[in-house]
Amino acid sequence: MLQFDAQILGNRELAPGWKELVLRWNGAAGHPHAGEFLTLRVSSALDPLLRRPFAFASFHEDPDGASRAGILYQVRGKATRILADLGTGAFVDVLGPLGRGFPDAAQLEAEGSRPLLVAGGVGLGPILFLAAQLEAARIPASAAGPALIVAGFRNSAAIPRAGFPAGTVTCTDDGSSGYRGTVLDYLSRELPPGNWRLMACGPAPMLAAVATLARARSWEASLCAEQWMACGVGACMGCALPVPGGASFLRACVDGPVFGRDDIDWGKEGGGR
Amino acid sequence: MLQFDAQILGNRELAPGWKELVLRWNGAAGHPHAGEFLTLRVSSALDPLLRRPFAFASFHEDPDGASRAGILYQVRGKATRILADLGTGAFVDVLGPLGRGFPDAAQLEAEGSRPLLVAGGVGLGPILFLAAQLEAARIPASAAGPALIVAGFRNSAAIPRAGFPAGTVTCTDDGSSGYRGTVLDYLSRELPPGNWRLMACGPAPMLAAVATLARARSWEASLCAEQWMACGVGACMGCALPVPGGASFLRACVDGPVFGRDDIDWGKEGGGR
Amino acid sequence: MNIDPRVRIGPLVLSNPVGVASGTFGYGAEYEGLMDLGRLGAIYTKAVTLEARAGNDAPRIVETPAGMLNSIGLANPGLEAFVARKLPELRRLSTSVIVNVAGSSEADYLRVVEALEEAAGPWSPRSGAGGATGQEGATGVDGYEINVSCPNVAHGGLAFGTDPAQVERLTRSLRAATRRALIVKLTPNVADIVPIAKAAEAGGADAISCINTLVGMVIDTRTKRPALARGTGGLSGPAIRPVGVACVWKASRAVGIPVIGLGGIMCADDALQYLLAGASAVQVGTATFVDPRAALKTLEGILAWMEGEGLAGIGDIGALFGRS
Amino acid sequence: MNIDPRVRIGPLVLSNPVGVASGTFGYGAEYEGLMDLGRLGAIYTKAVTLEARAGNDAPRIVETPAGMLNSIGLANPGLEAFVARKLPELRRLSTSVIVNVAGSSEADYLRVVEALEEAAGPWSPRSGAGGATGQEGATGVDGYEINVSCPNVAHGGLAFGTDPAQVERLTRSLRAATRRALIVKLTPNVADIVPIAKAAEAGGADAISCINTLVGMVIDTRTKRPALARGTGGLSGPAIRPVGVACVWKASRAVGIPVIGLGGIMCADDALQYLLAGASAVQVGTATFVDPRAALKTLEGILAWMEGEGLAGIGDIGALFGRS
Ligand SMILES: Cc1cc2nc3c(=O)[nH]c(=O)nc-3n(C[C@H](O)[C@H](O)[C@H](O)COP(=O)(O)OP(=O)(O)OC[C@H]3O[C@@H](n4cnc5c(N)ncnc54)[C@H](O)[C@@H]3O)c2cc1C
Ligand SMILES: Cc1cc2nc3c(=O)[nH]c(=O)nc-3n(C[C@H](O)[C@H](O)[C@H](O)COP(=O)(O)OP(=O)(O)OC[C@H]3O[C@@H](n4cnc5c(N)ncnc54)[C@H](O)[C@@H]3O)c2cc1C
Ligand SMILES: Cc1cc2nc3c(=O)[nH]c(=O)nc-3n(C[C@H](O)[C@H](O)[C@H](O)COP(=O)(O)O)c2cc1C
Ligand SMILES: Cc1cc2nc3c(=O)[nH]c(=O)nc-3n(C[C@H](O)[C@H](O)[C@H](O)COP(=O)(O)O)c2cc1C
Ligand code: FES
Ligand code: FES
Repeated sequence: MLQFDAQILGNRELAPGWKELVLRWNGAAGHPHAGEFLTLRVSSALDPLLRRPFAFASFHEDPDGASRAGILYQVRGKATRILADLGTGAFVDVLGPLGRGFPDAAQLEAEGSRPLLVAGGVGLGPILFLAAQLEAARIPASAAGPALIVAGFRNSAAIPRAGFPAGTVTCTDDGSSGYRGTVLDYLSRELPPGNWRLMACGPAPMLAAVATLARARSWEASLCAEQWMACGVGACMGCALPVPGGASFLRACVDGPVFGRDDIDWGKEGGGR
Repeated sequence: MLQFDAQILGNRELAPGWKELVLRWNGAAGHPHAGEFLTLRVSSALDPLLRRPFAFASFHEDPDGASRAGILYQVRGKATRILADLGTGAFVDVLGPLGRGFPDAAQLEAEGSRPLLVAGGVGLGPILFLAAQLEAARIPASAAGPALIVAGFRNSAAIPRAGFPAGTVTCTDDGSSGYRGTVLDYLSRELPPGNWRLMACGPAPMLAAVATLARARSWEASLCAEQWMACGVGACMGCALPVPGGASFLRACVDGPVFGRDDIDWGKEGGGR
Repeated sequence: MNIDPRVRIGPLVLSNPVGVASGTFGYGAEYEGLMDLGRLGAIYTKAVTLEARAGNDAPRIVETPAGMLNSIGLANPGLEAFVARKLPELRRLSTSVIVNVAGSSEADYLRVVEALEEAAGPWSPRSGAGGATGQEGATGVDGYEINVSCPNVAHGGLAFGTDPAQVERLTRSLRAATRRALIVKLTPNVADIVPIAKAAEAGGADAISCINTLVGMVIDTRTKRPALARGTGGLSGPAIRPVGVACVWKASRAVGIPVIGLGGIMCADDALQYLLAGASAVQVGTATFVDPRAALKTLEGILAWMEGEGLAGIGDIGALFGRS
Repeated sequence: MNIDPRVRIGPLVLSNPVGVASGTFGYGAEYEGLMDLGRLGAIYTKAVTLEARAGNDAPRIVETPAGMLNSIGLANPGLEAFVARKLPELRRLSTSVIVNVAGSSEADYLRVVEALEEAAGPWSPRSGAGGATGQEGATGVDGYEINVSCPNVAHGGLAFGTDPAQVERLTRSLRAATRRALIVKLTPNVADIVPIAKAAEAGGADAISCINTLVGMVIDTRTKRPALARGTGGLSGPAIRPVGVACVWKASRAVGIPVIGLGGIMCADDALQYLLAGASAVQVGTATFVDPRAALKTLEGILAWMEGEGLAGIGDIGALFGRS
């Protein structure tokens, strides 16, 4: 984890309200793993005040040693509106990489199961990053079969032009593109049988439903939670997520944001992307 | 007085830290007189919160009926930094014209005295506007002689490329351009004798000194004061300026910002450009 | 769905829940050219005191993060000039006028209210029963907002507002003097607003309004003096909105009379927070400086939100609280 | 000019006036990778309570205009785990550590302080007389900050902090239990901070710190519920800075002991406002979330300003107030 100023290399629209930000900085702050995130201070003004968390959607080390990272983001409120207006060449204050990501390729390999990657809403970025990392580690070639990516959207117009890997199943609520129905409809009705290993990122209700399904089918599952954050480094106890039973809490920023299926009371999460 | 969105036609640098903003809007909000001002909301964020006052430095009605106004401004703090970053085509929320300006050409003509226009700091814009308005009304051709413009700056590098009328006396503290000394040095030591009629805009200490000089020489004087403003329309009583004796106050925004020599206790003003 | 935006405050029916806060709208005339004042739910005037007050030394305002400090010091022309010069103008308005009253002693407040009762004559609602949508029969004064919470005067002001016994006694004596709507305006500068709110209710107030400004200070590190000539001032604007919402939430659960919420309302979403917290009406203050049309935009936004939620009356908003 | 940045708080000499505020810096380790902790004037730990506390339900934080609300609820591992797991880490630090203590009753506070006295052993300053610039002989605890002002717990917390008699009694009993620096942290949620500050002084506190957060609420108009699970929370950040400066200005004129100022400090200019208002030292809280280096930048800015003003000691800053 380091704090540094990064320069904006690109900030293009992928769909209405969806953008891809590409940042570049000198030197290494550590190679992030899918599910890990960074926090941005989008302006030096005092409103909006707090840094905003965004998951890595891509990462490259350039030949000159500089780092290049992408995030996919949705324009939602004050901070993302300001971010959307920033032009190439501008600098933003970055803190990262932060948090614990999805299980790494070695662990998945050892499990021998078939990766099932599920994205909803702003969970798309980290899931695409995970797909790329598994691809790079040749996990699709593992015994149990290639990774399957399932991503849900409202309709075809809301699908960002983000470069989906071949074979990605896109679901739209209205059927205007790909499978007609939610990600959950797809998983519960259409998924070919197999030794699935779930990794999901998306809105809280989706995560809660996915966790329930995973429990019912006895799939291992890693889910990427969201919660309001102040510090992002474990100091403020602000990003608490209740563990089942509710007697204690885990911190989204350092204990997560990726948690096991039974680590968190997903139904009570409150936040969600 | 109207509130409307104006589009930025230009926002060029005139000297380090000095810029000229040109705004355009449809329809007429009233033709402003020199000394009158507008307030701008430079962003929709809540910090900075309040509108910022700026004096008109130019005004034109375009053949298509649109209005075009210029202001000269110095980058000082939060709001002017944001303003300086706005590009051509952006919109800003304008309220204006506001306040009472300098005496108009007819009144000066009737007085038969010779206009002496004095500018310091951000007082430059309204003084150049006044010079242009007198020029247009042919006041320089009045009996007592052409208007004299005296403007003070720190040094030659700090002089904005703002198009000074021929014959303008520029004073610099270090003598790097024009007269070496302050505006006040010039007025008290170098001013040719005459039936002068003072109109000044600048920092509070300059106004206080100019008012004292005017009293000593029995010149009529109109001085443009500055004070922190909240509403700009006379409603909040925030922009109070003490009258001599201190028992009561006048409002910079509606009773001024241009006041007569003896209307205000200039020494106590507090604000100042 | 037909929305009825009216709100009842004691004998008075406001045409809608959005008023403009005392001290931020003068006596109305300043903003007349910029908007249709008749669309405001109410105008709460700048404070009126017995004698004219020049106000505090300058500078009187300074910006703060998402807020501002003011130390106007209740500058106003005084009762006599108010009656002579402002009252006739206020009679002409087709919106409810609530006169904000301040004083240094109980007797001061009482004399202002008594004199206004006499000058304005017995109250009759503007056009139609309890309505406030015409000027027929208007007396210029539709109610009083008793400012026991001004942080910017040396005597009275805040001292009154932090003592429940004084608030109750003052309210009771004013209640005896008027049948117009009587609103007591509370300060957030207390450990607990509940006893003060209850005292106002016990004294016979028709409503309470909260919050007034928080005591604050800015120091100019260049001059090493407070930015305001008087030292401290009152903090207003969006910075204090969470404090106001918390006060309204607490106070509205403690009293049976309406609570009028204010403090940092910039837009409809902010106002809805107050209405959900239990306010019956709201006031827009500092936001008017930032955008003269803020109050009217707030009203439009509230009505649009109610339409979306399928609500018929302002009172239905608070009923939604906690029931999503 | 040689600047001596040290500040004395009772028996303790802080290496410089800028500390990090309780609850915003954990127990130090979280930010260790991002900065040299030894350059901080002090670390005020997250509150320690007798028993472990899970804290309040989620969500616990929400942003507000130029501020944030939190309702962490004093989540902490409790006294025993603090002693076992955190104290050894704190011993290693070369900066002064002030342990923030909270409780639901006077007995709770006392037991925490007594247990820490026993666990940490008799105090000896870190390297050299009263200095805090080495770790030799460090006991891990250089002082206590008594939190009688937390708005986010059902019992104790704020209730203590608004009653001068309780503050004095609590302070006196803790004073008897420790010779370490004893700081009482005050709430701004009172009509007047002066009686509370005096009570802390009378009870034997070495210093007071102010302010803690203001009670506030945000309502999510989409869900119609408070944004925080617990309803209200504590407002912090630049929005409240003017309130903090006013409290410090008043309190520092009322007591003879040092006042430690905090609330909304984002940069050196903000900290200098507190120091000009009469604070002897400051704490940076919410700003650390916004910029982890905020405290260190604040310190650098203060030293640069002092250099420009030709000042030798931190105490000289307050002496400039009002004398421009
Ligand atoms: C670990 C993590 C990773 C994230 N990764 C991404 C990403 O890759 N791409 C992306 O677009 N977004 C991501 N987000 C969400 C992103 O942080 C928010 O969308 C952003 O902070 C919104 O800021 P804003 O000022 O524009 O909106 P605000 O005005 O702050 O909020 C707009 C709306 O979004 C909701 N919201 C905002 N922030 C949060 C939050 N932290 N938790 C729950 N609800 C929130 C609010 O309830 C509100 O309704 C991530 C969040 C977390 C915690
Ligand atoms: C009637 C009037 C006309 C003006 N005309 C012009 C103009 O034509 N060109 C121009 O550049 N500026 C003009 N000003 C000043 C201009 O309003 C301020 O420079 C601007 O508001 C600064 O905003 P900021 O956020 O950038 O700086 P801030 O951060 O608000 O302030 C920066 C510094 O400027 C000082 N300052 C800011 N505003 C005021 C004020 N209103 N009164 C006194 N001191 C202040 C502050 O003390 C501070 O030290 C005028 C002011 C008034 C009242
Ligand atoms: C410049 C100014 C003057 C004020 N004058 C008064 C007043 O005379 N009487 C009063 O009761 N409140 C007065 N107030 C307080 C406001 O009515 C309101 O309670 C406070 O500003 C909080 O609301 P806001 O954040 O929407 O401004 C004044 C506020 C400001 C900013
Ligand atoms: C997330 C968070 C947790 C806090 N926890 C504590 C605490 O445990 N004990 C305490 O005395 N103050 C606590 N505070 C209050 C701060 O120490 C400080 O008094 C307050 O935030 C004002 O300062 P600031 O505006 O610089 O943050 C907490 C504040 C925040 C934001
Ligand atoms: S955001 Fe502070 S602990 Fe997670
Ligand atoms: S700025 Fe409000 S009265 Fe002048």
